[in-house]
Parts: sequence; C-alpha cells; structure tokens
Amino acid sequence: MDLSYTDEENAFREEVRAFLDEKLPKEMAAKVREGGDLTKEDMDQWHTILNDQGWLAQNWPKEFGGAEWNAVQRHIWEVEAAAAHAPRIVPFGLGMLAPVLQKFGSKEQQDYWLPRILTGEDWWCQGYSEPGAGSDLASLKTSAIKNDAGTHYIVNGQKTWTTLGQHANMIFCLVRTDKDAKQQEGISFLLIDMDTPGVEVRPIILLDGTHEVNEVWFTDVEVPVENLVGEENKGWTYAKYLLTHERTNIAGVGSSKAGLTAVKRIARAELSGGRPLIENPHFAARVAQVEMDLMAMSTSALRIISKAAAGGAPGLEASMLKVKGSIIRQEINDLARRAAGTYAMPFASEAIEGSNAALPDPLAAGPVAAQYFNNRKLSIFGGSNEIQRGIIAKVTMSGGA
Amino acid sequence: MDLSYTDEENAFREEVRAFLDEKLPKEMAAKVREGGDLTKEDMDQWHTILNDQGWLAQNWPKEFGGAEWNAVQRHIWEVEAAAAHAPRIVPFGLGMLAPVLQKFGSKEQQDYWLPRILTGEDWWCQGYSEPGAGSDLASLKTSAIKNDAGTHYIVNGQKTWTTLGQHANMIFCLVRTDKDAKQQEGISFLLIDMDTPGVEVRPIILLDGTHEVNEVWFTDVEVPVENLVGEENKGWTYAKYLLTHERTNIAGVGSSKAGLTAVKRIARAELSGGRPLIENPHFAARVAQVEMDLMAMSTSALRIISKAAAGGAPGLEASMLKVKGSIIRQEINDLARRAAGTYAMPFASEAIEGSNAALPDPLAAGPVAAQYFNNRKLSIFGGSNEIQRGIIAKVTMSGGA
Amino acid sequence: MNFDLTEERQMLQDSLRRYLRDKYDTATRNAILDSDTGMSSDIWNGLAELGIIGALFTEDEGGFGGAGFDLAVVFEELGRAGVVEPMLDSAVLAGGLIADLGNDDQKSHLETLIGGGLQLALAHGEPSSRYDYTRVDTTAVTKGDDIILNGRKAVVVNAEAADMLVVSAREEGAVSEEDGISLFLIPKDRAGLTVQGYALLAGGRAAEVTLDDVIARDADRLGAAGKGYAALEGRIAAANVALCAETLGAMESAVALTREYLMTRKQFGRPIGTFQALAHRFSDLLIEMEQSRSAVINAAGHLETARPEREKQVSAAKNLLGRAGRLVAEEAIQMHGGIAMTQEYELAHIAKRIVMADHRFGDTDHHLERFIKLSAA
Amino acid sequence: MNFDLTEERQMLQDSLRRYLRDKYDTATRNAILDSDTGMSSDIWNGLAELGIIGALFTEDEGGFGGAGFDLAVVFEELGRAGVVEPMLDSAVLAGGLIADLGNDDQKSHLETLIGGGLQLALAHGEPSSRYDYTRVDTTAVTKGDDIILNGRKAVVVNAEAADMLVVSAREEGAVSEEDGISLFLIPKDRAGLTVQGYALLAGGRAAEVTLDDVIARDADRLGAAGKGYAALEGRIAAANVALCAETLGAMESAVALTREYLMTRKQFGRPIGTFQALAHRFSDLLIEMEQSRSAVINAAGHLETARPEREKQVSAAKNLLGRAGRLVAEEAIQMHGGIAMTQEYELAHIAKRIVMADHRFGDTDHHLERFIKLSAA
Repeated sequence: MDLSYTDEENAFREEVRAFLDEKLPKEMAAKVREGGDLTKEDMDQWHTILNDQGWLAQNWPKEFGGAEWNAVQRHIWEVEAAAAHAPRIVPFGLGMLAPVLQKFGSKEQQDYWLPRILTGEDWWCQGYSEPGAGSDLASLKTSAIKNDAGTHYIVNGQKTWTTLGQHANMIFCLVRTDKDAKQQEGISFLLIDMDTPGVEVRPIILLDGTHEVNEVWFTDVEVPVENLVGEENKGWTYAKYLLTHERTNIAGVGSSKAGLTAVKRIARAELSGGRPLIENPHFAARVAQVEMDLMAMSTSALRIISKAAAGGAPGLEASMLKVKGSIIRQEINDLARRAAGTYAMPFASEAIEGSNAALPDPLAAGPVAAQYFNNRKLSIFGGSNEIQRGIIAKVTMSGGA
Repeated sequence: MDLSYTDEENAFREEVRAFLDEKLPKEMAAKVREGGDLTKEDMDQWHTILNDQGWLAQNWPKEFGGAEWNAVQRHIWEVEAAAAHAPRIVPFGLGMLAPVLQKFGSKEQQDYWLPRILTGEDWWCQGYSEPGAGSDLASLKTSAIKNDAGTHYIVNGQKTWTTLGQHANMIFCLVRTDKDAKQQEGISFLLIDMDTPGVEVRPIILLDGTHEVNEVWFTDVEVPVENLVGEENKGWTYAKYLLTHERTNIAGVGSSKAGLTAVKRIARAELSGGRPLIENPHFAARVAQVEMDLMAMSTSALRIISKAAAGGAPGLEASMLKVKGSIIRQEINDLARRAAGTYAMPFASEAIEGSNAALPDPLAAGPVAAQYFNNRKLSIFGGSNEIQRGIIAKVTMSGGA
Repeated sequence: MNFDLTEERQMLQDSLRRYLRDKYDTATRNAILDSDTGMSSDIWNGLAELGIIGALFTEDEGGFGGAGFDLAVVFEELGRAGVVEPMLDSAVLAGGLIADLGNDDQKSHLETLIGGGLQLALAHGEPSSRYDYTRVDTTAVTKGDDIILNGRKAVVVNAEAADMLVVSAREEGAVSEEDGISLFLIPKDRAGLTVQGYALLAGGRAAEVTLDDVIARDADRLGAAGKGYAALEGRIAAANVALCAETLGAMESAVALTREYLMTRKQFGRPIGTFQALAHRFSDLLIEMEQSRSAVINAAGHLETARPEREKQVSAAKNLLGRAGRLVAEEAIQMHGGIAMTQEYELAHIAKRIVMADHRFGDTDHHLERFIKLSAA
Repeated sequence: MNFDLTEERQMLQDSLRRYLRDKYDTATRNAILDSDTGMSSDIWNGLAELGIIGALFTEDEGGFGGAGFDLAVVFEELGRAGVVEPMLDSAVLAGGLIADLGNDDQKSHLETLIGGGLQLALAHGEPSSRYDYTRVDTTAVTKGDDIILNGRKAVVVNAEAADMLVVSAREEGAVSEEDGISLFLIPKDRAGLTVQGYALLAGGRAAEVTLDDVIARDADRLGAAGKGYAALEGRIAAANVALCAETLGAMESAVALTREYLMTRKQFGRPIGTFQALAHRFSDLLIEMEQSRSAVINAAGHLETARPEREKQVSAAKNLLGRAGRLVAEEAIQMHGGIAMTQEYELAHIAKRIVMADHRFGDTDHHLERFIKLSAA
C-alpha cells in the first residue's frame, strides 16, 4: 500500500502542469471557468495545440501516432486539465471511433481515417441512440440495406441525442442490416459522410437553453460499402467493446475537483448575514460532506486505475464509479447554484430574444443554475444510473464480489 | 379551511389532560419516560384505570360498552397520552379482535368474550404471521382439521412474532381449514385457549435484548368448533377487515412528539464543547428538520382523521402515513441515540449475567440505543415499508390519485 | 378542524384551473418564455378579469380575499400551469405593501392593479444582502424637502414592466437593523433611476436597478419613516406562502407527468412504472407531496397569526418545500430520462420553476437556520 | 501508487481470517456476549499467539507492524467477525500510549501485553466531555512526593478486566486546554480507585471509574508533566483508523449476509434479490462499501503523516463511515425483515457493532465539524 505517486508519475504531472501553463490560451481557460459556450473554432484550436504536443490521442497506441499513456497518466491529465480549466477533448473521433477502427477496422480504413482525426479534418459524431430506445441500444431500428449492385447501403431512420452533431461532417452509426435476426444480432457499424444527400441534422435545445445535442435523420442515404467497419451484422460486438473499454475516466474526478474549488470560491465571495457564506455552518457542512465523498471517490478511482494499469479489466467498479461520480458532480452543481443565491436566477439563452446581453454576475459564478440543470444528464446519458445499478446487483448476485 | 380544534374538541382535550394528570400513576409514567420494561401487572393496572373511566375500549360502539370516540378524539387521546408518558393500550384484544367479533362474531361469542376483554380476564395475542411467510399472510400453513365427531378442530403448525404472547391466555389465529383452496381461500379465524395441551410458547429475544415477541407452536391442539368466528374458510375476509379498519393512529404522531421532546431534553443536558448540544448547529439542524417533517405529518394525519370522521375511508393515505411515520420515528430514535453520546453505549439485558445493575445515565436518557434498534421494527412489521410503497404505486398507477 | 375549501375558494380554483388549461398550454407558455417581455399582457388581463388579482386582496383593500388560503389556492394553480406572469411581484409584494402602508392617494393605485392596468415591482434585495432582509445599504438622505436615494437593487423581478417600484432605503441605523428602513413608491421614469434587464432561467425577467441621486418626496414614502420593516417582513411571509403553494402546484404537475410517463413508456414490453425500483421511488414522491401539501396548509393557515408563530410556520414550509421540491424535480427528470432534458417538454419548465423557487426569499438552508432561531426564542 | 497489501500483511489477514472463521462463530460469540466478563481469555490468548497484538506495534516497540495499514488489516478482520475482545483498548490506546511515552520500566509491560498476559484500559473521557478530548476536569495536584488524583472517568471500556489503567488528569490550565494534561499508568488496585462496571450494547464491558484521592508518584507518570495531549490525540487518531477498519469489516459481513439472504429467500417463487427495488438499494450499499474502503485506506495511509493532514483524513473517514455504516446497518436489517430483529441472528450483533462505533471517539457530526475546522485552517 502506498498512496503517493511514483517519481516518474510526479515528473509527468509537472510536465503536464508546465504544458498547460504555457500552451493553454488564457482566454480559453477563462471561458471554460466562467461556463461560457465553446465554439467549434475553440475546440479545433485546442485539439491542434494538443496534437502539436503529441498529446491529442492520449490512449492510442504509438503505432497509430498516439501518446499511449497508461491509466495513471490519463488520470493525472484529467485532474490537471480540469484544474487549469482546459476544454475537454472532444471524444467521439479520438476516444470512441478510433479504438474500434484500431481493433476491427481494415488497414485501409485505419490509414485513411485515423490521421484525419488527429488533424481535425474530420469531426465525428456518434449515431447510437434512437428515439424510444433509451438505454436499450439493441432495439434500434435505423436500417441499412445493400443496393442491388452491392456498392452501397441505403440508410433510413433516425438517431437522437447526437452530441455536437451540428459541428460534425462524419457520423459513425449502429444500423440494422438484418431485420430477421434477433435483437443484438443483425446490427452493423457504419461510417457515414454527413454531406451525403438525405442526411438532416435538427437541433435539440436542452432545458438549460443550450444547443448541445441533435437529431440526425437519414432518408435513402447512400453509403459506400467500403464504409462498413469489420463484418456485417457484428456491429454490436464492436459497440460493446467500446462500452467496456476506456472507462477509467468515468468518475469525473477532475471535473468534480475543479467544481468544488469553484464552489468554495463563490462561497467565499458571497455574503450571508454579512459574513462569507463558506463560514455558515450549514453551507460548510454541505461542502465538507461532498468533499469527503470526493476524497474517497478519488481513491476509488485510483484503485481502479492502478488495477487497469496492471492489466485488470474494470467491470463492476466502473459502474459503481459512474453512479457515485454522477451523484457527486450533481451535488457540486447543486452547491454552486445554492451558493450564488439570488444571482443564480439570471439566464442567457440564444433562444430568448435580447437575452444575450451581459448578465449581472458579481460573484463571477457563471451560469451555475443552467449548469445544474444541464448536468442532470450525467445520471441519464451513457447508461443511466438505473441501468448501472441493475448491472451491479445482477453481477454481484450471480456470483461475483 | 380551519386548522384549530372546535370548542368541543378543546374541551375533550382538557378532560383527557385532567384525567391523565390525576389518574396516571406517577411511577408508571416515569417508567415509560425512562424506557423501562412494563410488567404485565403494570399494563393490567393501567387497563383497569381506563376501564373504570369507561375509556378503555375507545373505538368500540356504545352497545358493547365502548366509548365510541371519533377519529379526532382518538387522535387527541393519542397525542396527550404519549405526552404524559402513559403506557400504550395493549391492542390485541381491544383493537384487533374486538372489531372482528363485533362485526362477524355470533351473539354468544360477543356476550362471552367482549366483557372479558374489558375486565382483563383474558389477555389476547395475535396468531397471524408464520415463519417464512413475511408480510404475505395468505401463504400460511398452520392447519385446523375437524375431528370425526365434528366437535373440535385439531390444530398443527407454528406462529411467530407473537407480541406479548408470554402474557396471553388466549390467541386468535388464522388457520388453514381447506388445503385444496387457493391461497387466500380456505383460511379460517379461530380462537384458541393457550392452556390447551399442545400449545407451546417460546420466547424470541430481539436484538435489543428484550423479550417482546414469541413463537407459538401447536401440536395436535384441540379447539372446540364454537371457537370458530364467522364462517369456515372466510377468515381472510375478517383479517382484511382488520387491516383496513383502524389505521388512523398509524402515523404515531403522539409517540413522535413525545420522542422529539425527549431528544430536546437530552440535548439540553448534554454538553458539546462546553455548550448545550442543542446549540450545536449540526445537531440543531437535524432536530429542526425532523421537527418540520413532523409538523407537516401531524397535519397530514389530521387531514386523514377529519376525512375519516366525515366517513371517508383512509386508503392510500394510510400507507403513506405508515411509511413517513416510521421514517420520522426512526429518525427521532436516531437523534436520541446521537444526543446521548458516549452514554448511549451501556446496556442492560436480562440475557446478560449481572447486567441488571443500575446503569450510568447522567442525562436521564434511558436506553436510547436499544430503543433505536428496537424501533427498526416499525418499518418491518405490520406491512413493511416496501409492501406499503408497492401498494401506493400500484393503486396510484391503476387510476387513483 | 376543517380541511375543505370554502365554496368561494373552490370556485376560484375551478375557474382558474379551467382558464389556464384552455389558455396556457406548453406551446403558448414556451412562446411567452421566448418573447422579449417574458410575459403576456393578454394572459395578465385575462387573469385580472377572472378576479385573480382581486382574490389576493381583502375587501377593505378593494379585493375579495387576501387570506393565506386565498394565496394558496391561486398560486397552487399558477404553479400547476407554470405561469410566469408576475403575480407575486406586482400583487402580493408591491401591491400588498401599498395596501399595508399606503395613504389614500397611494392606495388608489390598487384598483388599477386589481383591474389589470398596473405593473409593480419590489426593489428591496441588494447585491450583498443574499436572503437577509434587514440588510439595506441603499440610503435615503433628507435635504430640505428632498429625500435623496442612492444605492443598487439586485435581481428586481418585473422591474422592466413595472410602472412603479416600491424601493427600500435606509434612513437611519446600522446596515442590518430593522429600524430605519423606509419604503418609497417611485414611478419608474423618475430621474436617476436606471433599470438594466435580463431574462430569468425559470421564466420572466428581472433587472439590476440603480438609484443615482433619485429624488423622492415625503408623499412618495409608504408609511412612517424608518418603519417599513414589519410590513416588509409580513409581505415576504405572504410571498413565501405564495411561492410554496406555487411550488406545490408545479410539483403536482411534475408528478402527474411522471405518472403518465411511467404508465405509458414501455421497456421490455412493460410500462416502466411496473418496474419495482421506479414504482417505489415514485411512491416516495407521492409521500413527499402529502408532506408538502400539509406544510403549505400550515403556513397558509398561520399567515394571519402573530409574527413568531407565522414566521416559524413559513420557514418550516419553505424548508420542507425546498427539500421535497428538489427531490421531486430531480426524480421526475431522472425517471423520464432524456425527454425531460429537452426545452420543449413541459417538465423542463416545471422543474425549473420548482428548483428556482429556492432562490427567492430564502433558500432551504436559510429557512432551516431561521427555524432553529425562532424555535430557540 | 500501489494498492496491494504487502506479503506480510496478506499473510496476517489470511491467518486472522482463518482463525476467526474456525474459532469465532455466531454461537461462540453470542455466548461470550452473555458471559459475565463479556470477553473470552481463550480467544484473547489465541489472538496473541497468532501475533495479532504484536502486529499493532512497531519493531522498536517489540512488535512487527504498528503502521496505519497494519491496524487496518487487523481491525477489518476483527470487525468482519464481530470480535468483542478489547484489542482497541488494551493495545491501540493504552498500550500505544505506553509505547509513545513510557520510560523503560513502563515499556517493559509491552512485552507482556503483546504476549497476551496483560489487559489495559484508557480512562480519559469524562461525564461532560462528550467527544472533546481536551476537556479534562480530573485533577492531579502535587503535594510533596504525592500526586493526588481526583475525578470521574466515563464509560471506560475494559476497565474491569484491565490490570492497569492509563488515566488522564489535568495538572494545570483551563478545562479545555491541550497543555496541562498528564497521563498516569496506575495499577487498578491502587487505593481510592473504584470501578463500577456494566455491559455494553454492542458487546464487551465498560465502567465508571472514580478517582478519590488516588495517590500517584512521578514514576507513574507517562511522559512529561502536562504534555500528554499530543500522544493522546495521535493514539485516538489510531483508534479511529482501527474503528473505521473494524466498521468496514462489519459492513462487509452485513452486506455479505444480505446478499446471501436476497439470493436465498423467496417470495412469489423468486429470490427477493431479483426484485428491482431491493436490487437497486443493494447496489447502493455496494457503492458505499467502495467509498468506505477508500476512506479507510486514506486514513490508514495518512496515520504517519503530520498532524493537520492526518487529522483531516481521520475525520473524513470517521464521518464517511458513520454515514455509510448507518445506511448499511439499517438497510441490511430492513432487507432481511424480521429475522434481523432477533438477537441470535449474526446480523443483529454486526449491525450493533457498526452503529455503536459512532459513539466512540467522535460521531459523524463531531468529525464533520472537525473536518470543517481543519479545512479552514
């Protein structure tokens, strides 16, 4: 048992800190800290900076031009980047599509698509969820039928909750290629150019007024058969690979730590009865409790990470971290909202006329209430907490733990 | 809308207070306040005092010698009696058997058994639960088979969780008289003299060291057929009548109010950092929160009571009150335990040798930790909170609310 | 003891519920949310015609209600429909203060208000006062016949639409004393008064109000100099009863939508409400609804009693509704899943109304602390 | 970073687990609970032979462990089996203080202790000190060669069985100052020292200890006069790590029993663990178990660090275990139903161990408050 980082890990952390200090644009960090909306240009710029450093594809094997960081290194990055208010790396191409291509794609697909992810030439989005399917991906309906010539799939259907789809030129989709097969079978993994005729992106405005997700509609969209990844009807295997792969960051420790720092900052600025709110015993109790929970969860995350770094596969523990991680982050969002008091009420939204004027924000708290509502998604998307709890109980009671 | 008692109700409350002040023996009240174990003699004495006043059978119709109080009067009694630390009236004969006899018993049965309940000649206990049946009464197995002469039932089987069965000379039981009938059918309601050969009572010691409940075993016990209540194989109907009848006191408002008063008293006596614990903001917050919950629940109880007094049948609301009432009482037990600090640790139990010596109790808190554990039963017995939640959801989603 | 509505209040409830059901559906309301005024004058006038504003005032004041239970009935319905029109600010707060303290001239505005022809706002809270309503930094200094007001008022709801503002200012005493706070009724076009407006997350609009050498006269003062606090506290108590009732109504809608969703939406061929985990959590929401309803009844029923008991009951209700409201809003969203995250779904707005009510006139913790103090006293 | 046990600790864990599984089943333990000493000297000697007491001391002190993680490993196993023998009081607390402060004479007792031949107790808390360990009212007044002790010590665990007591008394300073507190190692048969014993709810026995003109000498003092507090605080930190680990072990047993019950017990023909409401609540217990394990690791891993960080981590763990422990104990009982209410079922004792740990060395709220203070510093 040893709770401290090794010398190498400490050196790596210093390197990360120095990089962030030097290369992360100050205006960008300020925007992230204040909860402002990042533009596509912002995100592209940050990706380019990281790519120049060789740190964009952190988990890719070196053979594909990745940094091949281990789980501890990735954890260190996550915590430091969040503390420095760096934008999050957009994960769809880098973290979600790439591992599938690297494991199941053809040489041609790897050679063509992977470099374009690094350069930003392609912006990918994910086409998994469908209306009415919820967390149950296997029941999806979007169909892809090969044309008579055998050169193209004809895709029809609808995807939803497509994050940042408005910026994307490419989408990777799960589509049904065999209607007669049982639920999980008959699904294929297809890459679709969003400029193809018949693809339509419609915005979904979330309850906090942001345009973050979209519906993507397919009407007789022609997709070259070369864009099939792996074998036809094996898409479910590839999707599952993704779901069990790469879950060490699932707890959001870095974001929660940065969020808690922000809560304390707001509560030192806000007065309650003429004294800083942070000295109020009831508010302090809420802060302390979530801080103690976070201290424990950080260690849980490190325990999984150290297991993963040693080659163990995080299974159940990842589900547990997902649930607890979302609860903690949501609690921190709630504290930020509470801390801001009356000034949590103002609201800027593109949807409301004339609401883009600067809002009063004497605490520099940012849109804390909007973020509170936005982050209700943490326990819903990506396998809801109910799904996770079901998995935990089922696995535990069928023999494990 | 009017939240105050009427003049008649206020007058009744004064009468109750005066009675308690005058007639409740001081030593008995002290014993109840300190959480001491009441003997059978204590309970018999209190019943006699109440019977002399005509207040023992509070909900019985006047024709049977009852006080025929309405729901509001019974609520007033409950709150005042708890505040005065009166013993609870033992409910098995008075509140549980009597209504069944009054509604479904023969004239002979009524004439014989009811007066004996009032005088205390019979001490009744309840034989419903069986091992392995949990809250699912319909699956019971204790059998009663008529002998060839048709004069007696021969009873075999086992009952459990029989409260105060060690004091009882009579038990009313649900028994299976038809093995081939479907679950709820084939059950009969039988009165059994516990002095009959073949009846054996075995104590169950609860986790707080108390002997409160028992197992009752029946081996070839002969019960005269005259002791069948109502019709054979209709016992389930009578049992259900009891379960839906008389649930206005289910919230335990009186006990919770008295318990909260005790918590505050302890927390004023106990010092924390040299100041009364009640001034500690974290402890005060816990007390305030449960007090606010209790204020609301009292009004919920009064709302149901006023509905019941007007002839409405409390259905769903009773289940809701049962759940919330048990949560609040258990929280109050938890607060009492916390408040007592180190002095919550000592323990007196008949089961432990030499542990009957006086315990140190500088706060006069009584056995608060033992009570905390004992009252875990509130959410388990009498239809667990899980059963109640199931009922609430099912009824609401099948059309109500 | 009697928990039935009077016949008049039952009628009020029925007609208001019917009106809002017909005139205030999700699409209409969401269009109002997106509009540049953040409110609909049609709806405002409709409510006035229905007598809703009058129901918030006593007969003496020109209305036909004004008791705690009248507020509760009206605001529960407004909350149920997620109404964003400024009934609380114009009528309960500013209007109520005029009714409490105004001279005949000032009170003459009430008739216009009740008829729907006047918008008002209370400019009281300040950037550093949070929920402490004795903290008034804004000053009122008398120079000859002039009373010169200087200061800044924070998040003044309905300030843009308001024709007149009730402004608090300190004429004497230290910053958090009750004594010394005066109230003034000031037309919004008075020189030196500027209003910088913005939208609110849960609907409606507010503004930062700056008072820069605003000149008032004795005739602008509501009640006696330095003696505004008692009425202010009373009207904030009424506002909290109204907010609690509104939140209760919104919670009812959230629970009803959730019930509907649980019964309709299927997974694995069964309505998801038949899955036990959701069913049990749903039943907990119903239990907290009963608690919340009782807390509103307690607070409404004590609004006319003496100050300590009134304030204790109000704080108990605001705290309980704060806790239960958060639970209901979060659980309703969670049980719905993704659909509840979208702006256009009714629950999105309803959930925001519930949660953001915690940011007006004291949040859950503020009222917890207040209840503790009032209980110790 | 490394979260694996060392080979030695793994062996310690294995052998202790095996020993307790073989020698300490429910019936044996319940007989110990009912006995008049509340402990078994066979078990005590068995644990000593196994080296368990030695594992709690460093090599310098005559043991072969003594680090936070050694305590964690030992006490997790003791907790898992619901052991009531006074390892915490004899070894971690009183023994630890002798190791920290004792002179050679006094330290010579450690060998006997480690061999199983000595029982000790710490007589520190007082009737009005609650969890404030600077509050010492007991006085030590020097008169010539005599140091005269007067006072009363509350709920001194293991006082009856103890051969010697470590007694705290104030030689100078105000009642809640750190400075001025001395510790004395006093044989229990010393004149003027009386012990009034009783059983404890969660097993074992304690006593009220009265010091009535008890005469001590300089040679009885542990360490320097008035300078006992730092060591006391350090050993209470160690005791809290041990208590947290013990609670974690007990929680594991509670969860394992519950899992077994959920998988075995049937209703409507299905194991009740397949019912979603219970399944989801059970998964929440597993999540809190992970949190608790991490909190224990954090506290154990910081036991050798400097005071502020050590105390912050210890308070965080005690608070978290207090919350998670209550949840696990209450939910385990609830999911079992009636059977868990009976004394003879293993869970009854385990649940009491979990909950009552909150009453030693600071409860959940005490450590919350302490964490807040330490964080602000």
